[in-house]
Amino acid sequence: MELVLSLGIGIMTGSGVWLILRPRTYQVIIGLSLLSYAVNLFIFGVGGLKVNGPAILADGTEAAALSDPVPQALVLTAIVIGFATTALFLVVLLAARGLTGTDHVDGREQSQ
Amino acid sequence: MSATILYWSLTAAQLMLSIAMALALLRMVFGPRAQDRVLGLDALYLNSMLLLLVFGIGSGRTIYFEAALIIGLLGFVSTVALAKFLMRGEVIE
Amino acid sequence: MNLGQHLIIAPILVPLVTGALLLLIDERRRLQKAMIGVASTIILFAVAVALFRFADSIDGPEAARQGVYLLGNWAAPFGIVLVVDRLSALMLVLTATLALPSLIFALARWHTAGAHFHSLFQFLLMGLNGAFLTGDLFNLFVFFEVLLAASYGLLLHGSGLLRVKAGLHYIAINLAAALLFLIGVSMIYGVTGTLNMADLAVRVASVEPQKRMLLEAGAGILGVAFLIKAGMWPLNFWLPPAYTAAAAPVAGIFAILTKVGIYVVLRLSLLVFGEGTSSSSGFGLQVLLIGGMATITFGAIGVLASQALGRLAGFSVLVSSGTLLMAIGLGSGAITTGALFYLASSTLTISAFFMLIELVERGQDAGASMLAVTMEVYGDADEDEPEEGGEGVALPGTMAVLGICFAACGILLAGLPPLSGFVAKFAMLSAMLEPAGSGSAALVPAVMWVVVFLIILSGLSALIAMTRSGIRTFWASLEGTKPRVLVIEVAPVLLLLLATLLLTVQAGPAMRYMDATARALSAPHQYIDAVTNARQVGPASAEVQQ
Amino acid sequence: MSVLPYPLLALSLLLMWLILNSFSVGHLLLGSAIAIFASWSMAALRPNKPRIRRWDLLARLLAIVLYDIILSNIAVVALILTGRRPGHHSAFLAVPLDLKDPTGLALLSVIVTSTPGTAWIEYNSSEGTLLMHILDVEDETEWIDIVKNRYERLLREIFE
Amino acid sequence: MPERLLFFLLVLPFAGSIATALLLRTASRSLPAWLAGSVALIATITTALYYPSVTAGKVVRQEISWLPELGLNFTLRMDGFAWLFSMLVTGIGFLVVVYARYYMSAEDPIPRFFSFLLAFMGAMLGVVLSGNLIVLSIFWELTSIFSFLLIGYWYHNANARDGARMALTITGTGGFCLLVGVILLGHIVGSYDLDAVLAAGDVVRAHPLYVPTLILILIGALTKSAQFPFHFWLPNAMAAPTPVSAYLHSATMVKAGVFLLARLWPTLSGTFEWFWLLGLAGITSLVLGAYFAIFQRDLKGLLAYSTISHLGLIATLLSLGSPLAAVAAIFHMVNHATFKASLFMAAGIIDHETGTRDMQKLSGLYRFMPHTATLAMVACAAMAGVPLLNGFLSKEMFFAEAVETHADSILDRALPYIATIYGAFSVAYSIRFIHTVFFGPPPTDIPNPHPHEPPRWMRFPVESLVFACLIVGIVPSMSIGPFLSTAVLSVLGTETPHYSLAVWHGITLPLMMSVVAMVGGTILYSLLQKYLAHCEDGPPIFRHLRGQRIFERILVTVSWKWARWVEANLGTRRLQPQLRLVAGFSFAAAAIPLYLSGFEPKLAPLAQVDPAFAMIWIIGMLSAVSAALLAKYHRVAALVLLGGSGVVTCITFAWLSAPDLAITQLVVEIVTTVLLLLGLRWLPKRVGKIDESTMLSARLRRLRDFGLAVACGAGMSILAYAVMMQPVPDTIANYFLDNAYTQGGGKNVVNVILVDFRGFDTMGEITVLGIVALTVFALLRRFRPASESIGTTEQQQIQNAFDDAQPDRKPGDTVRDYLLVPSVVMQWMFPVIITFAIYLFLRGHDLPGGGFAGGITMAIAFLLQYLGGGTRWAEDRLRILPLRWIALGLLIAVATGVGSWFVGYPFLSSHSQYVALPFIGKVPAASALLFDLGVFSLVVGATVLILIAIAHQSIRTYRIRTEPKPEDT
Amino acid sequence: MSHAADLPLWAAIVVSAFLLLGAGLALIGMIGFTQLPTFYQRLHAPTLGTSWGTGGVVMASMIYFSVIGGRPVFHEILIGIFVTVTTPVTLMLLAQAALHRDRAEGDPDVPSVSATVSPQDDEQRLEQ
Ligand code: NA
Ligand code: NA
Repeated sequence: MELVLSLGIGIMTGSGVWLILRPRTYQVIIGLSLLSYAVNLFIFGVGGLKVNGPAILADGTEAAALSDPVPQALVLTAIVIGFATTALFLVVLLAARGLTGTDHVDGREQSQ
Repeated sequence: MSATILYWSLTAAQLMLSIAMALALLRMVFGPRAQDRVLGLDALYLNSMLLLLVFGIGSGRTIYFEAALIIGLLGFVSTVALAKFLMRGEVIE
Repeated sequence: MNLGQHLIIAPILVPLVTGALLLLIDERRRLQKAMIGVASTIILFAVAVALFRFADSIDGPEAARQGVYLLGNWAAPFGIVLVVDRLSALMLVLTATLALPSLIFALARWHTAGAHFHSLFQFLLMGLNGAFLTGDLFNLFVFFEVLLAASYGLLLHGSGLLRVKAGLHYIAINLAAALLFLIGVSMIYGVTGTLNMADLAVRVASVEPQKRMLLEAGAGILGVAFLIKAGMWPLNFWLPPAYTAAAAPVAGIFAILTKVGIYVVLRLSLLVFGEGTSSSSGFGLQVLLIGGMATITFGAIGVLASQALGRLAGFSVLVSSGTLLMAIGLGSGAITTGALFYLASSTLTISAFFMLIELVERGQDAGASMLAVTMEVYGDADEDEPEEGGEGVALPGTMAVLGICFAACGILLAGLPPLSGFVAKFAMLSAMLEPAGSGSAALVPAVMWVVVFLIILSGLSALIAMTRSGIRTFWASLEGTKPRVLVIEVAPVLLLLLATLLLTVQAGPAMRYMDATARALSAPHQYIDAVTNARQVGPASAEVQQ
Repeated sequence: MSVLPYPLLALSLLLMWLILNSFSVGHLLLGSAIAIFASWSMAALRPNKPRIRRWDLLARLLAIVLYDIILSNIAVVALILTGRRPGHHSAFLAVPLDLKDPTGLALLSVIVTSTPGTAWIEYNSSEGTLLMHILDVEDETEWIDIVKNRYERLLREIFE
Repeated sequence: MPERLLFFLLVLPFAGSIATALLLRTASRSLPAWLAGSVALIATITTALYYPSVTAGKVVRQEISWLPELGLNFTLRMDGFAWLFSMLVTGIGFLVVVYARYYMSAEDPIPRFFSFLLAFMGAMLGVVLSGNLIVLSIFWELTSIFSFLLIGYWYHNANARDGARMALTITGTGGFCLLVGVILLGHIVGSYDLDAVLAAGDVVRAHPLYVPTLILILIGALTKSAQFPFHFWLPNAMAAPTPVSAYLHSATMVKAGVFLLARLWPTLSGTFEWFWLLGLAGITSLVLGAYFAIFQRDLKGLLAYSTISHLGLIATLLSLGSPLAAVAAIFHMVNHATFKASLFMAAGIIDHETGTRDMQKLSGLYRFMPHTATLAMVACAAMAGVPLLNGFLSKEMFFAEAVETHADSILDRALPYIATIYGAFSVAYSIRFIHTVFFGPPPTDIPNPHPHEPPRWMRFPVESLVFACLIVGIVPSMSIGPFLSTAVLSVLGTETPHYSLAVWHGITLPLMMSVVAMVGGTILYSLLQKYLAHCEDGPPIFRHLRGQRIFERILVTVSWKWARWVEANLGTRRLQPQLRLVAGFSFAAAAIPLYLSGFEPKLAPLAQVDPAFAMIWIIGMLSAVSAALLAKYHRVAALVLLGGSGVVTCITFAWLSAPDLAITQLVVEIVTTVLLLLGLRWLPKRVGKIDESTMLSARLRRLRDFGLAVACGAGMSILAYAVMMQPVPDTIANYFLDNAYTQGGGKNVVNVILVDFRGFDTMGEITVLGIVALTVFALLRRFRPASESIGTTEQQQIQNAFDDAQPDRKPGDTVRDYLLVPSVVMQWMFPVIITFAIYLFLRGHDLPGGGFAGGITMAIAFLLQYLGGGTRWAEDRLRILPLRWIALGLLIAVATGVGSWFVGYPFLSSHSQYVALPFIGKVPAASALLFDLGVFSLVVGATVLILIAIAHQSIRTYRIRTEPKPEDT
Repeated sequence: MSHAADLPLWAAIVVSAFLLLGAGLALIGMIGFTQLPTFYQRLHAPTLGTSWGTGGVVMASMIYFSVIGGRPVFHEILIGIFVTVTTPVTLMLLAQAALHRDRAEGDPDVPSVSATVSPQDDEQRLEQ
């Protein structure tokens, strides 16, 4: 499990990093989104992986059987903030596109 | 005995559904047209919903149900938006 | 628990409630909004001063515990704590001191240049205050995001090509930094199992070696996130364009933003990796030192190379950051004392300077102000045009007052006497050149010479650049019209400069405070004790009745 | 605005609430309140209010459709696994519809779509034609007949 | 005299300065002058009153505590030397004020002039009176600043601006060095107090830091005193009004340097380094200054170079390390001040009367202004060192010291010859001054052809000073004697040598040198006379080697060209390199600690890998990679694939027992997809591939980025794996698991953390969302799409055209038909989704869900109506006030938190209990639920606001810009 | 699978059958989705999953939890209802979008106006 997940996180990170280094704003926003998936999974993984464990304290569940709730709470916060910032970045890139006439991240086409 | 039967059928179902998802992904990646990709995503959503349900059976817990229900109830929204974008070039007019 | 103890959380709640209430008021009722915003900021200032006085009176563990606020009445390290100590109180006061003039400045015209200025401004204050107060690593992330989100909004306030272009870069880089922050925090949690900074400091000591490297890797990533915010070279190229593009009052309050990064670096490096705490002690100091050197060099060069005043100010921010990073990197209490004084002084200066620039450039002829971002907004009639009215009367002696303010800014930036910039520089240099106490025969290490040289060099570059721009602005422009400047625009600048004057005159008490702050930072046991032993209220806050 | 603008809807929502939560008096009350609130929100949209005339036919339609779905599932599975039988092909099919009621049309679309092998492509309101796509056709008229007589007739009886 | 008055003496000029500045609007020329004059006079008198104290050998001190921790107190200290200088500063200051009253023209802003002048006087007094080295350096820099303002007084003149700037740059830099130097000195001594420093000479000279200290202090002093190689600012400072030159460049500012050297003479002098460093600079200045002075065309230029030379003389004397030389140096400081100030004033009068200072134009002025001419001649003679004038006395003392052997070396042995040559040069330029200006035919080519004597009171200062030259020159011991003695004693103390101030010492070697110099100088002048009448400005050999030009060029090169180059090459304004750096740094930040600790990732057996999970992740990886590859040309595809990654993330969360995350990720996923689609409409069409891959540089860039991406990805994998595989520490989570139900009143621990244990995070988080919504809203209010994005999309145009062409259709029918059936379903889903949203919200505390997921779901319900019916249709029916939702959400959350205050608990303390209601049974009533309601409300408001704000752009009408787009630079 | 052992054999068999049916249909649908040559044919493939594919898994889940819990559990039915109701929306929107895109590109294989019936087998045309 850990191996698969960490590989997946790595691939998502790599793809995200590749994208945020691209010149088009749209590529960057896709890259940032991929990166936030990767980071959310990473945070989540930090608490250790529990397959098929209980998620809720029910009568008779051992508290220790639950997966670490702290990273989950952190991921939830991170998801919300990630959503907010994605929205913001989108709008700013739209505004930049409108004002500069291009979707290049620097607001102009690179000559080289 | 029933545990074994269930175990194998669940495993098989999970595997089948995950292969189904992979096949849906192929259309998402290779298209060839945008509509194929969108349809692929819709199918991916559906299959993952089924996978979640299967998973719920496997875990004996109902907590996966909500996630599945959300896909069933809301999953179509993004597909609708994508389709409308393909059709009209604009999502909300 | 009496109401006075809730004062600790007031710097967060007051702007939050104000910001929310302002949303309920129609955009067209500008005066009402402005009044509420100003009132809130004044209250904030008063609260900050009260907390500052409290922090200044902390003399032992019992008093220190009084400065800890257990949110939700959950004991540390489980709940989130807010901590008022000398450092956080200093930052609160600094924030409030910047906020009030910036806000007043904005009332002249800028607050109408876009929607929801006042709410965004209050939220920015909330984020800043929260970041300074919180004693929890993840909560710090949240407040970072609050202040960044508000800063995005304020940076883009007034829109326009340059702002949006700069904003795009600013946001992209800060989003990347936020991701790094998350990675770093989660790794630290994964290794130590805690998010509370004081608890973290305790637990770091007992982390076994094979985990320690992960801890350090996490701290390294976290450090990158902070250093991006602090503006360390080469992670700081976004900063000058962003600060230049921001509206003047926004840039005025932005002067504190990089200091948040500095604050966190200072706080965490001394708390978690302080001397003798663990085998990781002193982690990253070299990076800070070298990075600080590079930053101050780059900043100084940028200052020299700046044609437009706005960019000059932007690079001055980098100089300030570089100086502080370098000082922190040297890891000496006495230098930290000077650095804290410098932090206060340079922040006030840069804030005043950013606002002054707008006033000065207003009087420039069109050719000169092609560089001024503000023109981009003015020259471009749109629906949310800042109101240009008959109110802008050319006051008698306007140029003289602006000139004096400009000179004062130049003097402060260059670290020339007699203002606080000099005192700060003197305090730092004196500590740097005194490796083994006054009067000893010890030599000054080579690295100190480099540091001293760079500080002098940065002052020199500021001197050259400020003279050049000052001459061009005040002396060489013959046909420049008299800028139409309102009293509420000059007053904030004067207020900030007066604050530096106060800092100069009261250098003794101020330096004593900084010294106590630096001491407390380098011996964090009191902070740790205060947080871990802070008392909950009552037997337990909530009971489940089955 | 009446207190209960869409009683059937409110009832369904209450049912949904009770299915989602366990049945209890508390949930009955809470669910009723929520259902009423939600049906108010529906009223705000001012949708075309469908009038169902023949409840009995609705049940019959459901039975027919479920049966058809099973059959067509098998047919499509067979098609995918074994390939197309000779003489069969897939095709677009235009069906002139007499049904005009949007809710009825919606229901028809659900039926057509839920039945594997038939796809609802395009409805032209000015001409009243429905363009369908059939996966496996031997004779087009057979399909037009199914749609017109098996589904549309019932639907018209239910809604019009 | 009371010690307090020292502070008064210092503050007085500054107060006067402010008072004068406040006269800004006055029309009167005299009022500011009267004010300034009175201030200067009172200061002079006050200083004079200290004479009894200092002559008694007392050191008057006043100390005000300032920064005692750092040894920085505001200490003022007056001894004989300081007194003598204070008298010069205040006395000559007074004379300059009187002079300036007549010199300045009516058009000049008079109050500003006097204000700056008084401020400068205060700063200079500060230098002289400082009893603390740091305070001294403070006033030192102040003199630089005010000198800048004074030199640049006529700022409409480019020369004035450049001269002012150069002076400030050079002396300011020197000041920085001085500061470091005195800090070092203070640390060697253990105190910045002047008395302590003066007493610690032996310690200082033996200290390993002596040399750096000395060099730094010397740089400070030499820049200030315009000594080689820092001399060139002074001639350029001649653009200042002449009263300024008379004051700053003869008596005060430039004297500060040698003053400091004399002041620290007991501490620093007498070493090999002192002699060589200071001596070389002094002797070079001495000779070169005199040489350059000969060839100046500008009267003030001549005087400026002469000043450099005379200050070189003083520096040379100080460098010798002999007490007698120090006496001579101090004596010459005073003498130079008097004759040079009077000469500047005379030059000013000439300039004032004739309109020029060019000696090639001036001629025969004696007949127009005999009185002034006489005064100038006497002062010139003093400058040349003619007997019976004060300059002669100190020059003779210098010659005597030059002959003596101090530190045996080439320099020391050459000194007599150098001194004689210097003497000859000074005679030559003095004669030139007198001869060309006052004798010969009447001038023909001057702007003001009718010069005459200046007003009576304009001559008065010159007369006073020239009178002083004469008195000192004739009866030195009766005039300057006691004062000099007091000053010398205070500097040298017990080292004070016996010296004689007699005019006649018999026929001595120095006298012979003087004679040689006189004769040589006269011959030199007569030889050069013809040449000088027509030559270009500047000395023959060095004409093209002008310090000013070199300085300017260096300044421009370093501070402009290089700086811009460096900034452009070490910095960037492009985003990609910056993100590259961020990625690289993050990688290094994690990799280096791991590498240094010898990290080796250990792989666990692969057996436990669930094939289905692996398959899911193959999907996840494939979609991520494909999204990365397709994002440029196939935006929709990339979005779809991003959705694929999102689905895999959700499944993973669910699989790993985190249903809350799965739910939240799902709803966010949906909204994000719609959001990005809303944005896609405004992006430019990407038609045809830009074939950049063929270019080698582009390919290399991509390769580098690929490498970076692989490194970051691999690094992240390794980190993730390492963190996941390590044993779980004793975390705070255990506390939450143990107490969530008993104390937090909820079974869903994650939710209890979110709304209770760490509710404060959530409050911040929703604030972020609210802020972003506001920002989006504000930014989009001023949104202007690119011109090609305005109007309907391509698809809409085609479909509308089709409808248009059909007889039975009208435009818009296609879309109406398109949505006819779907919108029915979408409408019926509206109440269903709302119900579901409330369900998610209410169950959150005990089961997966919560305010956030519920809020987004609610927002999706609204969104769906916009999708199905369009903006106008939806807003016709639904009046959503998102700002209200946001504000209320925040206020509810805060109010919940504040509520606990009233029961005596801190903010956000939760209160939960199960309330028993009739018929219903136990109902959970946690305050956290109320808090979550705030979250719900805000999330609905913010999400809707963001989506709707973007959607609204489609129905807005835009003013299409006709003007050309602003070009980027 | 904490409670799987408590399940009666008949229930295990029924649940397994429904599971395999649902998952199998979904898989076959996806196989068709990748194999079928035109978009309009591929459009049919996912409906296997949305109809009885979903139905099978939902049935399996309901039976399983009802038997395990000893009380009727049928909230999964909601999933079935929602999927059934929403699938037509996505499919028809997507199909029509594809149709218009094809028309706009002048694809001769799609009917140009809805009234025009194209009786020709589009597969055959594809081979031409
Ligand atoms: Na179908
Ligand atoms: Na669907």
